[in-house]
Amino acid sequence: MKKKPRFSPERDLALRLYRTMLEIRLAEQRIVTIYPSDKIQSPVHLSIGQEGISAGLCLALAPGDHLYGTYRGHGLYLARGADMGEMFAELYGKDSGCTRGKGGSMHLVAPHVGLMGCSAIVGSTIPVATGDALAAKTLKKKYVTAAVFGDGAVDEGVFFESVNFAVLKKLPVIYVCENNKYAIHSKVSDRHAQTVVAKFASGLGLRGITIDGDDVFGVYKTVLREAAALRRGGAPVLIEMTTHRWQEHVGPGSDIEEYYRHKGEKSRAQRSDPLSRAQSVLKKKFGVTKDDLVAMQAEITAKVDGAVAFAEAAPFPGPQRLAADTFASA
Amino acid sequence: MKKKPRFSPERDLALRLYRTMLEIRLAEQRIVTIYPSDKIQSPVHLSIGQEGISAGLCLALAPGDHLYGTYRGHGLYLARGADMGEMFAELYGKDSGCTRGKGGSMHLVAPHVGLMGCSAIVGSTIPVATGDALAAKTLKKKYVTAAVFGDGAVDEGVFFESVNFAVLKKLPVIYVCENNKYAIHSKVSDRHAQTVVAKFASGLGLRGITIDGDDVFGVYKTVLREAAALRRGGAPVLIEMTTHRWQEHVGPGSDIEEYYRHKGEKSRAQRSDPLSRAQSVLKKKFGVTKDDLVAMQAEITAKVDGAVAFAEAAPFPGPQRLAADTFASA
Amino acid sequence: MKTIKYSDALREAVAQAMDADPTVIVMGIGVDDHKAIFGSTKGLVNRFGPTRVFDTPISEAAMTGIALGASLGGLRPVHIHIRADFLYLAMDQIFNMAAKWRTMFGGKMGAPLVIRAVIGRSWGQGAQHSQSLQSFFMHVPGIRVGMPTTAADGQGLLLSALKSSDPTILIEHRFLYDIMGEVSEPAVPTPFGRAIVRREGKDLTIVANSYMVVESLKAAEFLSANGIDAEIVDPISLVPLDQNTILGSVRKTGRLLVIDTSWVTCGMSAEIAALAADQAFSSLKGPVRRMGMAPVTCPVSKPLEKLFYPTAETIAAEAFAMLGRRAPAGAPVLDAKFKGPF
Amino acid sequence: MKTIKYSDALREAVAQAMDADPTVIVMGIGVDDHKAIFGSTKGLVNRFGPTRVFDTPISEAAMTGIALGASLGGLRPVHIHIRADFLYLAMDQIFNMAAKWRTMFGGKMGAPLVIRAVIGRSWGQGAQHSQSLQSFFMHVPGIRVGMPTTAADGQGLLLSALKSSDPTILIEHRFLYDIMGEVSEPAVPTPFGRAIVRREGKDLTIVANSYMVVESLKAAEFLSANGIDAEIVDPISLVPLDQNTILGSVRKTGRLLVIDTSWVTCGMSAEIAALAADQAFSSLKGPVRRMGMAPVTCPVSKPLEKLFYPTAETIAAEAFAMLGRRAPAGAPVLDAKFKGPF
Ligand SMILES: Cc1ncc(C[n+]2csc(CCOP(=O)(O)OP(=O)(O)O)c2C)c(N)n1
Ligand SMILES: Cc1ncc(C[n+]2csc(CCOP(=O)(O)OP(=O)(O)O)c2C)c(N)n1
Ligand SMILES: [Mg+2]
Ligand SMILES: [Mg+2]
Repeated sequence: MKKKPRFSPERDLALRLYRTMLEIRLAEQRIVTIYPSDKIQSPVHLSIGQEGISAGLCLALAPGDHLYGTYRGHGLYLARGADMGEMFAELYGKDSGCTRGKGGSMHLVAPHVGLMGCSAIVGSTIPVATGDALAAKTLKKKYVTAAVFGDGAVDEGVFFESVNFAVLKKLPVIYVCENNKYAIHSKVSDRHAQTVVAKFASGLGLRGITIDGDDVFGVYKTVLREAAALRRGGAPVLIEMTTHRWQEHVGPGSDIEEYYRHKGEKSRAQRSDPLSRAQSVLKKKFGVTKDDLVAMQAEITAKVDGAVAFAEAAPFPGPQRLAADTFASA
Repeated sequence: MKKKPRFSPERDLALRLYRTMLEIRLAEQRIVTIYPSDKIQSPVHLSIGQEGISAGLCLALAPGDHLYGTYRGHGLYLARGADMGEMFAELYGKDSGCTRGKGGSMHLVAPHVGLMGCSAIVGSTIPVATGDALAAKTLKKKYVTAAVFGDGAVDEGVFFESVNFAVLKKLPVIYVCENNKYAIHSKVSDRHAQTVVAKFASGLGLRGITIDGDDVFGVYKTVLREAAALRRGGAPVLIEMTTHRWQEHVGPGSDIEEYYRHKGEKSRAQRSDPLSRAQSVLKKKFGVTKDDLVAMQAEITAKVDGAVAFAEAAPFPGPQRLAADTFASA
Repeated sequence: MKTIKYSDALREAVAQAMDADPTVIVMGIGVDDHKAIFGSTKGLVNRFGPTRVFDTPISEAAMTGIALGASLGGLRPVHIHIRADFLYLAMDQIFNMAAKWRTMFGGKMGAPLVIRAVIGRSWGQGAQHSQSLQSFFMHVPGIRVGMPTTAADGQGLLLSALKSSDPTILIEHRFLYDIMGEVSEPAVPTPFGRAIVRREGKDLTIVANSYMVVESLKAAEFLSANGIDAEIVDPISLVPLDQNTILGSVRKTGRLLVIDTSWVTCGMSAEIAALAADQAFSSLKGPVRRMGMAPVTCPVSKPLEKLFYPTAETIAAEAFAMLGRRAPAGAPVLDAKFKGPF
Repeated sequence: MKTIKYSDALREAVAQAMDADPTVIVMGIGVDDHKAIFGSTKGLVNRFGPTRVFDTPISEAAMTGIALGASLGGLRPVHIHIRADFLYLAMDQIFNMAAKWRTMFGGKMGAPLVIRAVIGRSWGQGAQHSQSLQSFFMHVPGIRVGMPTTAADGQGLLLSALKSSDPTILIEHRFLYDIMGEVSEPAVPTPFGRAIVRREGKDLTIVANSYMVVESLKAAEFLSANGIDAEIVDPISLVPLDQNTILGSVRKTGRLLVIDTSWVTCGMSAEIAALAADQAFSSLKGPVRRMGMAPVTCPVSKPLEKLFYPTAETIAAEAFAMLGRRAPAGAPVLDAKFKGPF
């Protein structure tokens, strides 16, 4: 493999993608470490193993683009570059959290970087993202909106209702299905006879493609291409991104060897680890050294340390915050 | 065309199909006549022009089969052979009506002939029919359930959720979409980019076929075949039946020349009239004479007269009926 | 000032808002057809074009989420339902999402969508076309709730909603659509949270909403002719609720009858009765009474439907009973003259 | 008699019903997994097989309609939701369909489906995993509504629902699942419509439901130690509601405090307060008071969440205030010891 020069844009991008994944990984691993202390009194839905999707997607989208996510939202939040300290503060229920302790882990938000909201009701942000895309089109704004959801969300009727409307109105929306093969403990095949998610709404005219979500470069390239097509007035698209959930559905533990898992999943998941795979590319294609990686890891670890310290030091919301933010003027 | 003997089973069936359609037509034309008197204080959704579907479907299904319909339910009710007097009494709000004046025109019911219920919420009986099919399969009963709904009902998320479950569990359910080209005043193409209803749920693995719903014989044959397949353990199916709504969406008038209609619809609808088409077949293929048809018309007119007379004479429900039938034991 | 129909007032208000604010859009099943939601959206599509006024698929759940998302993206959607019963399909998006958007994201965003929904009644509307769900919207915090009774309320509350930064639902009544009322020119916003005293009186307070105000006013005439002076308070805004005006009236009269277009149990009438039993307890001279739809599924048959709803006659009878009097003969019957087919 | 956990009581009841009646089935997201709805469906799939105990797609709306249809076809489905918040998705099928099926078809059919839904609380459940919607189910006629507080209630009401010919919803509370309680062997049905007096007293009546009963009992101990004798009435059945027992208690004590797991406005507490203000008016010695969730979206942060719910301490304080007394120090704090991750 031909070595690229040390400061090429490709190399820079590859490093940024990798760094983004590593940030998510290390931040979530820190959540696992902290969890037994009961300082994080929040159901945490970790994205360990799924970082390729958040990183590839969030970096491929333009700064002004909009995203909507789920309770499994740490990855999107960090990959969009929102403040890590405010995320940990949110997990701690602190007033400095990104929702000032109102929403917790399941409702991360950072509108200044386009993360418009995360919801804990399966499928519920799909129409909301679609509506945001309607606003963009109506107001002739150039942003694209991504609805990010799991393979369970396509069970919900609003998925079909939403994509039907998006196709009808040709809205600038990308539907990103993170197919980690499970909705809690239920396989796609437990819930559907036809198991290719990308095809589910084909009868409504929705274009669907399936890609390897653990290949961060592939995710990036695909989203870049599709977003550009949408900006040129193209039709909405569903991108199914296959991935692996290493941890239990909710909580800090791993259950990848539980009875309900697919056979041989652990080793497949390990082989598919988006970080390891990206590492090889970095090394082989871009001449990134082990030292570079160690330095990066140290840097991010320090960032996580700082974020946690910020959260620890942050104040809890005062009692006057209970009634705040119900209505704008109240 | 070869003449069939006067008493062949085919001829008999053809006559029964025609007679069923004529019953619906004459009963609904009578509703149109009565309506200005304000004796029918109920929104009426007429099936004039769509009788081929009700007749073909209801006669093809076995006596023990179940059906669920919509507010546009007179056709199903009559085609299943439920009492016409009780239907008119229901439209009059009388205690002798099929729901004793509780439901009105939009909620006809006749469980003894398999019509399990009609609902005025678009799409709402689709899951209910699916659940009834689940019961049949679970309890190893032989009946098939038909969900009958319009081309508007496929806009609703429950349609997709329901068919997904039916396909997953291989339930003995037939989805019958009466595609009369409009949901109130809205064309299928106003609500969908892809306009072949039969394909809408193909991505979920639902088999779909489109047939001419104004050809009562074709409807009959198709349903017979599909129901038999289901009884042998086959997979669920969606049959889109194209047809024409002659009247306004709700009410006694015709609006087939209103601005919102497809161009040339009136003449197409007239050419497609399921009764005229069946008449030609009866005459040409089965040697049915004009006199035979006149006699049949007279017979049915007398039946309608009787039904209306029954309704007129029937008592209104007494005040004690207000609280009745909320709970079984109350 | 001019006198126009309720339906025209709604239409003029939204047209005025659309003229002033290019982000206002109107969406919903049938908003652009010739029936135009009983005239309340008539002509809008011609005037503002199909991008701003459009029919939707019959997908209430998603369309509500789409309205919410559109509001986050900078539009001000007015999403219309010809029957409030269809809102059951949209509850997840309304309650789990729109109502919570501002709070659960720590005040970072508001979701200024407006929902209009019409209560159906009579002419066979029956079980599924007759419900009025205001108590649901009152129960769960996060949505402004209005029940405009007059043309002026309709115009004012709708304009107010279209200037708000938060979700609003307006629940209208089919029987009000053709009633004429005075409105100001141009229309001006009516603030939420201010009840209207429709009639002053000293003997008892009737709190009624929407079409029940019409019935109550009729009842009050009869009561008045028989020496009973009823005060009628119309909240028009259920969230926020003008507790002061209601309590002030109850403290003055000492008697409270609450009448709602919906069922009694856990309804608006329960809330206002409970409010009085707490905050105006010492002024109460007798039991607080409530009226609403009979506690059953709405029947179609006319004689049953007559028993199902409170009427001027039964309201008057209740008022007489509360004052320890027998209802005299001659109670008025309001003939709504409502005819179908829908 | 034996003493078992609430979750086990639910499980044993349904197993007993399934043994006796082959038409009973259990369905819902996760009913057949190793978490088994906090143990309440544990082992059922092994014992009764996947035809009678099955996971469903995440399609609450259709699955509710499917449960309804299954009940019309001769099954008795128990449809379980691990959070009551998800019921917003199923409201159309619940209210427009199941609740109306018997009435709108003139009594021709009943729809004996059973819905179980769990109220979440704490550990970051927040905005969308903490709601309890009993007032909705009380408002619209046609569904039996139970809120079992103890293991015995859970077992009894579930069995009763499984013998009913009409739809029933049981709303359970996550905090009750591990509480031990006495149950009879074999389980026997508890009739709907009978409230339980959890504690007799003469100074005031506290009507509380579900987990609020636990908090109220704790408050009552403290009140008792300070010379106030509270009577605690637990409706357990909200539809039909045992008005007699509630009113009897209020007539005896003259004071009423109503405490609900949900919001106050148009909630169960509004209904019971309004009931007392009407039917027990002459016995009331002071304002009827209500407590419930604060009128905001549920926050996640612990200090805010503590202010969000009524507690033994705030309940006791309210009772002291109602009796014109200052709350002494030393109020008990119930430590629910609830830990996540869910
Ligand atoms: C409407 C609704 N139903 C059920 C749940 C419970 N629930 C939480 S996460 C989840 C599984 C979702 O799976 P998927 O969409 O694949 O996302 P993943 O968790 O795998 O990222 C379920 C059923 C919910 N939150 N919302
Ligand atoms: C959930 C819901 N939304 C809207 C309506 C209002 N509505 C009544 S009939 C109808 C059109 C349905 O069209 P279609 O399914 O094609 O049936 P058709 O009337 O043509 O037989 C609509 C939108 C309704 N009844 N229910
Ligand atoms: Mg998944
Ligand atoms: Mg149609």
